[in-house]
Amino acid sequence: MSVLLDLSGLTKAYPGVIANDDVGFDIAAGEIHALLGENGAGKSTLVKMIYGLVRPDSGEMRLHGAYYAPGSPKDARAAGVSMVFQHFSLFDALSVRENIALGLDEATKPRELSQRIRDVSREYGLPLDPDRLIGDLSVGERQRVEIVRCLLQDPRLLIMDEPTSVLTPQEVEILFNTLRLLASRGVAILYISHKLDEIRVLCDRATILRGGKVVGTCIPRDETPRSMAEMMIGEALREPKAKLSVPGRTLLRLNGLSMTSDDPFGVSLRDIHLELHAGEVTGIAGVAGNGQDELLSVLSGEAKVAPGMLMLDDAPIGDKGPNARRALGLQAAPEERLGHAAAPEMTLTENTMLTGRVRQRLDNSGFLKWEATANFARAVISQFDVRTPGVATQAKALSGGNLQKFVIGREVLQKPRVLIVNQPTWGVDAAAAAAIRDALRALAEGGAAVLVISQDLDELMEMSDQFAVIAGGRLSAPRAAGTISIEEIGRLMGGDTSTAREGGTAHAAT
Amino acid sequence: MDFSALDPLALIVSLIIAATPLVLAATGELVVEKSGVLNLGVEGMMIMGAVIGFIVSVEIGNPVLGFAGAALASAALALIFGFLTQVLLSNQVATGLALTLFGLGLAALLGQSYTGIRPPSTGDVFPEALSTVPVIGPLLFSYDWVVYFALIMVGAVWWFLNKTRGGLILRAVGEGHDAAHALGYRVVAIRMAAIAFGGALAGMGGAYLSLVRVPQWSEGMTAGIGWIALAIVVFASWKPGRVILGAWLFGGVTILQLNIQAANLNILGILALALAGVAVVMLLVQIRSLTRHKVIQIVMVFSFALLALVLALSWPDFRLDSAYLSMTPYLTTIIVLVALSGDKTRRALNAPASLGRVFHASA
Amino acid sequence: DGHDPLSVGFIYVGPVGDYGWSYQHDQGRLAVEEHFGDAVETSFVESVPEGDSERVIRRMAQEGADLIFTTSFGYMTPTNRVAAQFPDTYFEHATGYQRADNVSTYSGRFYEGRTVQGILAGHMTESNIIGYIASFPIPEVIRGINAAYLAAKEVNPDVEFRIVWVSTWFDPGKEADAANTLIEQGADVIMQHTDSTAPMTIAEATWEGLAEGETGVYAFGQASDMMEFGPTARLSSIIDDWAPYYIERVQAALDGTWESEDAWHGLDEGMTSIGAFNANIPADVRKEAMDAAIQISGGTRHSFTGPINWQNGEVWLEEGETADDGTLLGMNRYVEGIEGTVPN
Amino acid sequence: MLRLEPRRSPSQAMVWLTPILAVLATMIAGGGLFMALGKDPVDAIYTIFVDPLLDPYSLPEIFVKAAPLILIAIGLSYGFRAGIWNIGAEGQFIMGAIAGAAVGLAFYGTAGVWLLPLMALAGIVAGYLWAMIPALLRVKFGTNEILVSLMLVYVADQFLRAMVNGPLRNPQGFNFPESRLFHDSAQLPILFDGTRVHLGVAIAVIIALIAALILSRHIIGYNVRLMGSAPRAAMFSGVKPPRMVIFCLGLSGALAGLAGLFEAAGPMGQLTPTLPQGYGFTAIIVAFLGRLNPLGIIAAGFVMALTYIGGENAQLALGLPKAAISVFQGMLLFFLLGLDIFVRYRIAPKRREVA
Ligand SMILES: Nc1ncnc2c1ncn2[C@@H]1O[C@H](COP(=O)(O)OP(=O)(O)OP(=O)(O)O)[C@@H](O)[C@H]1O
Ligand SMILES: Nc1ncnc2c1ncn2[C@@H]1O[C@H](COP(=O)(O)OP(=O)(O)OP(=O)(O)O)[C@@H](O)[C@H]1O
Ligand SMILES: [Mg+2]
Ligand SMILES: [Mg+2]
Repeated sequence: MSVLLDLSGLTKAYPGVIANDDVGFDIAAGEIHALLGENGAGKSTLVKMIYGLVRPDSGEMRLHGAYYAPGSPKDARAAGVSMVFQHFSLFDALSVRENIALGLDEATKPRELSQRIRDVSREYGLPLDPDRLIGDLSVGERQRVEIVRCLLQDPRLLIMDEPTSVLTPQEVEILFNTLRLLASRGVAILYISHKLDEIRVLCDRATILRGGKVVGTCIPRDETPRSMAEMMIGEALREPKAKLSVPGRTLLRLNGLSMTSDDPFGVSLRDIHLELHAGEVTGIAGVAGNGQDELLSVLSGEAKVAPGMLMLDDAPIGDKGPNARRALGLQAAPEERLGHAAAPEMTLTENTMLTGRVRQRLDNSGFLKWEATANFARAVISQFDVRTPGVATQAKALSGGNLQKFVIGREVLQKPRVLIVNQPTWGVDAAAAAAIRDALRALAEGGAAVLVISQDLDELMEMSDQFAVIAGGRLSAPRAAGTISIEEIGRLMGGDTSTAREGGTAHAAT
Repeated sequence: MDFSALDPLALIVSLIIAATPLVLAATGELVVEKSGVLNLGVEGMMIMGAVIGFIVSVEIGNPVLGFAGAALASAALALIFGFLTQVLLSNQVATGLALTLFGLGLAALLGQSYTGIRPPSTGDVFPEALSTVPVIGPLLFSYDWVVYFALIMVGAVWWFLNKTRGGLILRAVGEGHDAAHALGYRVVAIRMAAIAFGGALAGMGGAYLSLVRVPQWSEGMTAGIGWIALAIVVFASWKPGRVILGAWLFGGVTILQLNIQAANLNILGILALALAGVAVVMLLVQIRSLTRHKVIQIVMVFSFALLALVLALSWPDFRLDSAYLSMTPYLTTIIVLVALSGDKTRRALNAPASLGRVFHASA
Repeated sequence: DGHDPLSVGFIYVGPVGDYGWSYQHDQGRLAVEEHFGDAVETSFVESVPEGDSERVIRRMAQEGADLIFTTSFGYMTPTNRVAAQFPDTYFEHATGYQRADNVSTYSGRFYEGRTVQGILAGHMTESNIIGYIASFPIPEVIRGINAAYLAAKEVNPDVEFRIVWVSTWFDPGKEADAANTLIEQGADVIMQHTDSTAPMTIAEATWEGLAEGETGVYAFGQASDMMEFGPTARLSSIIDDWAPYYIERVQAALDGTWESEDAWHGLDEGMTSIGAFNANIPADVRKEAMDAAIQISGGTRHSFTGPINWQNGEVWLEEGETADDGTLLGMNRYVEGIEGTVPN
Repeated sequence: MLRLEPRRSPSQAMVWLTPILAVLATMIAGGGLFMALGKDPVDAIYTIFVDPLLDPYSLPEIFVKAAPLILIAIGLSYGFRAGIWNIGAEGQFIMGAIAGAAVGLAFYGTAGVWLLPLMALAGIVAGYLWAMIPALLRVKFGTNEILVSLMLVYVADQFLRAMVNGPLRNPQGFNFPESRLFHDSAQLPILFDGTRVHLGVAIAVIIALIAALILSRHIIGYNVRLMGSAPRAAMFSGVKPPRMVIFCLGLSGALAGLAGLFEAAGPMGQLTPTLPQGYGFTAIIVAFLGRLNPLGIIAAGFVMALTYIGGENAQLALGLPKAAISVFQGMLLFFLLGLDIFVRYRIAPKRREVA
């Protein structure tokens, strides 16, 4: 295979961090090349340089042997480089066609473009309706839009930075087939993911980054996920603790929970039944955007429902706010760390006040006890190994994994009786993820009921005692862990999604 | 009641003229907001246009150049706002307010020696013969060029936003600046252009006041009209066509209020008419998405109209202090804002998602 | 001690360039400078918000002004407050009614001019509809409406007044809208009791492009002459001429004969004067109006001479009776024949 | 070329330095303006910024002028922090003045010590209720509070005219549109003889201090800050946005109403149609000048008042047009807003990079 892109000596520094340090490797035409590394290793920075969004401080790129230095994404696209982003690249209120048109550099008549979208998307098995609004699409469909947008540019190099969320296993299969088809036509693919299993299945070669430096390359097929993870973090992984389930009495009961979403692009929850038991971890799987956020906000008290729809210790709490629930021992940690679970511009002490006031008695008839709060924050930092200069640090200055440890630790240390967490290890690297899972299991073992909402099936399989799938705002009947196959889960995640979305009430009968 | 003193034709003609500054300024602001920027300095840009348009017209003797000068000057003023908010990332609300204060002061300073001068007149476009054709003459052919320009501008903005690639990019920038940036669009440059365009149209709206509608220069002559333009953008739920509707409604209420006084009419009767009109507009606007809730709303407005009519008939001598009549345009604006903001979904779909948010390319 | 020039201060509510109220007061100030030369020294502050005037008046007194003219009704209370603290300074407050040992009040009998305007308007209107742009329903404005109406009615029994209250003294935009509205409703003569030149400009615009023999809308200058704003449309004007009074009072202060008084001067004393007549006015009308002005200033005619009934039919003045100043100063309703109600 | 680089944490030095830099920059730019107008720039700047501080008559006036600005800005700052934009404080100020005056006039001639507190209460309640209109409309219908509160300024202004021309008109005032002068018991006590510094000035400063305490030490202040900094996190913490809207608009309305009553019962001593002088709008600027921080607002209120008093002196002494003072104030704001960026960002030489 001929070398398509050759990188050498790429360096990029940000204030206080060298994001990429003398990075060099090459990608061949028709190759699917993985880029691995823990959070903050510099993967996104590297591909942004290739795509012309960021200029390297030094170093050189060659495309087909020619000197390549894109000044903007336009230049990159002109040179045949396309990219599917990790975050932010679709516009909810615009149609599929408009979104795709924005990613193309030449103006095309709307009608022609719609036709091309239909053609290309069918050719690659990713059917799309050009006239629908992005906001109305499922996560999987959104990703199709991103990919089709790239395909329409006839790329020679396709960069995929950490597809935002897991797809259903079936959708992953479709995606992989598409990528393989592309590769067989000579397109090079640079694929970034934290899902080491998938990398093993898909990729021909992998380059591993740590602290901005290339620390190795490997052939994924010849490695185990564990060996790759250890290369990434540079040390041995700990073994997960064995499960030790002591099922207890029902603490929280969801009783036909329903809620209509205000947001035009939101998901309504429909008739959810679930019981959380003391000493148990309950896992809820599902493709992002199927009601997870709404479920968390109903359970945390941000959104209210009829009192009887939620029973804590057999007392109705559906109409109680977050603080009343915290007083009763029901705590929650949302998915979005910055801006939801924590206020980015506030210090860790202030962020401790965010959820800790009621249960830790951090106020005196409304007047805040900042000293006590700081002490509690210090306890969280030390017990959860949060790496930060101190409690006066702003939340946004913490790395993602460290902030996540802080957020989880803040709830766990308050000794909740019921804890709800959404995506506890999203975007968090292996070591930190393991620590968080351990803490949650330990909490359950101490007699609390823990509900983990996640898109990471492996994580749920590893942690849960009982297990359910959310799709289109409905929850499947919970099953004991180990009594359900991956295929079945995939069907629940995918099948119900489409029927519930399009069929509406036709399938509502229970 | 005797409505014969009210000539509907004359009313419509004068409301169209009264609404022209609003149409211009609101259309400009709509483009600015579509790009994701909230510029509350419309009032300041309008008064700047009023004074510069006036000065240029008087000094050069050509009102067309006056309008051009107004557009340039207000665009320049808008770019101060643009520089502060887009480059120095200042708060848009505060900066917009500062712009208004600054514009009012600067205009007063520049206009000091221009009070009490007559500007050259901006003539009508069509020949006299055409504008005296019964009914359609005054209605269609009796205006100066700016009136037509304003309406054409609304059409052009609609076409630009919905039918061109440039418009798509502008909307994308307003929808999600980070995504637009990631795709390689120059968010700040695009927004600066939108801000300058909004300033130019606001300036022309201001110049229309000092060159056509009043016509003379005096300090503070915009008297709050810039704020109404902002309200109209919300009223229009960011759709150009509805800007015209909103501006005409406001202009209509303003003109009607004066006519009621001059013709010595009972305000209650007018209220009845107005409410009936509102109900009809609500019905028309929402005809395709009528729900029970909306039908109840419309029926309620209708019943208020009836109530007002009954009161008017039983209390024919009822007259209000002129101060209360002077409130009506503002109260109407509030009522209309409320009526339109009730529809959350529509608002959420049309309101630019990045409106007023600070963008900094952190790549 | 006779060597220091007398320091005279003026406080204006609008900009001196308003070509209306404040402009005319400033003309009075300039006349004082002209007349007394080095014997006086004048200063002024323009655009002083009424609500914030106390400080400015006080500051002026502190700076050593010997005589201060405060030229808006809203300055009444502040003027009296400051006057109480500066007993050695003389104060003159325009249009108010509150006096003290060192505070005089002065105002013009502008309604006398309205009578002359009414005669002209009554004759010149063809539609018999006269539009009146009124500011606030205070006695002065209502007096003007009544005086103009009575005079117009006398020369033209078919005449009808359309009145728009704009709730402002100075808002060209609103005044222009009001003028347009009145014109649309058929008025062909516009009178105004607001200060901007906008209505005059609007009236003048109606003359543009008219065929031979056609006439546009007429208007009257208010406070100042406004000739240049309506060379064709302007019939005449009421000019507030403060110069004679200001010179008289400055002289009294110089002589040490200044005493608190209440001056309400009209055509006779020259505080109110009538601007030149439009050339379109026929000779007999011109003479009739001129005669009225002369009779009023000679004291042989009064703008309010009976029989006059109030709007509700109640008798106010019997045949031959003339109005007393007390009623005039508190006037708050229309006379018979005017439609509509005074808004309050 | 230079580019902006985010700081790791806001610079405390810059928080203090940028206002000073802004004032200096305004002096330079304003000096240029005054020079263009043919005035001696140094003289003009001195007259505006220094003279009033040295003059025993101007100094107390600064306090009188600053009091309503501070009082209103304090209320606004809570809302602005929480992302709730009350632009209509002027209207609430007017309504407070009307209601307070109405109470004072209703008990005309009564010499009870309870009268002033009652008037203050009326002012507070009226301002609060007037602010409840945009608040409830926003909560119930999602109507934009910026526009509604602003429209209500014009409505309140006309209402004031209707009141002084109707029910509250001085019966002995020859129908002129003004109320009568308040009875002594309805006028605010003067703190220092021979000045106009009234009790309201002290109350304004005390309220600002309380506001500072609440903002940093009380759950209400914490919630306000949280709401402004991260609205979703605030909801997660238990803050209810509708209540926040009502609280913030209500607070700013109540304080503006109180300021209105202070103005009527203090320096004015009566209700006139010219009572509103734009304090409600100027206070918005004061709130930002003070960086939405109560202590900063006290300082900003005095600086703003200084430019007004100094501006008047400059008019009188140097014949500087009033409009020039407004331009000068506009510049001050631009510089403050613009330089604010250095609190969170610093200038770095531009690397070869696309923005
Ligand atoms: N905006 C910022 N301001 C200050 N420091 C920052 C900022 N962003 C990152 N840092 C610092 O840079 C370092 C790297 O951050 P990064 O988010 O990449 O962490 P990481 O190595 O991925 O950790 P984790 O695995 O926990 O996510 C951290 O020490 C963090 O404190
Ligand atoms: N714009 C920026 N300003 C400052 N620091 C940055 C910026 N972008 C990235 N960094 C820092 O550069 C380092 C590498 O970040 P990058 O986003 O490339 O990591 P990554 O490997 O993609 O991590 P993840 O797996 O979390 O996506 C991190 O320490 C990050 O904090
Ligand atoms: Mg990270
Ligand atoms: Mg990344």
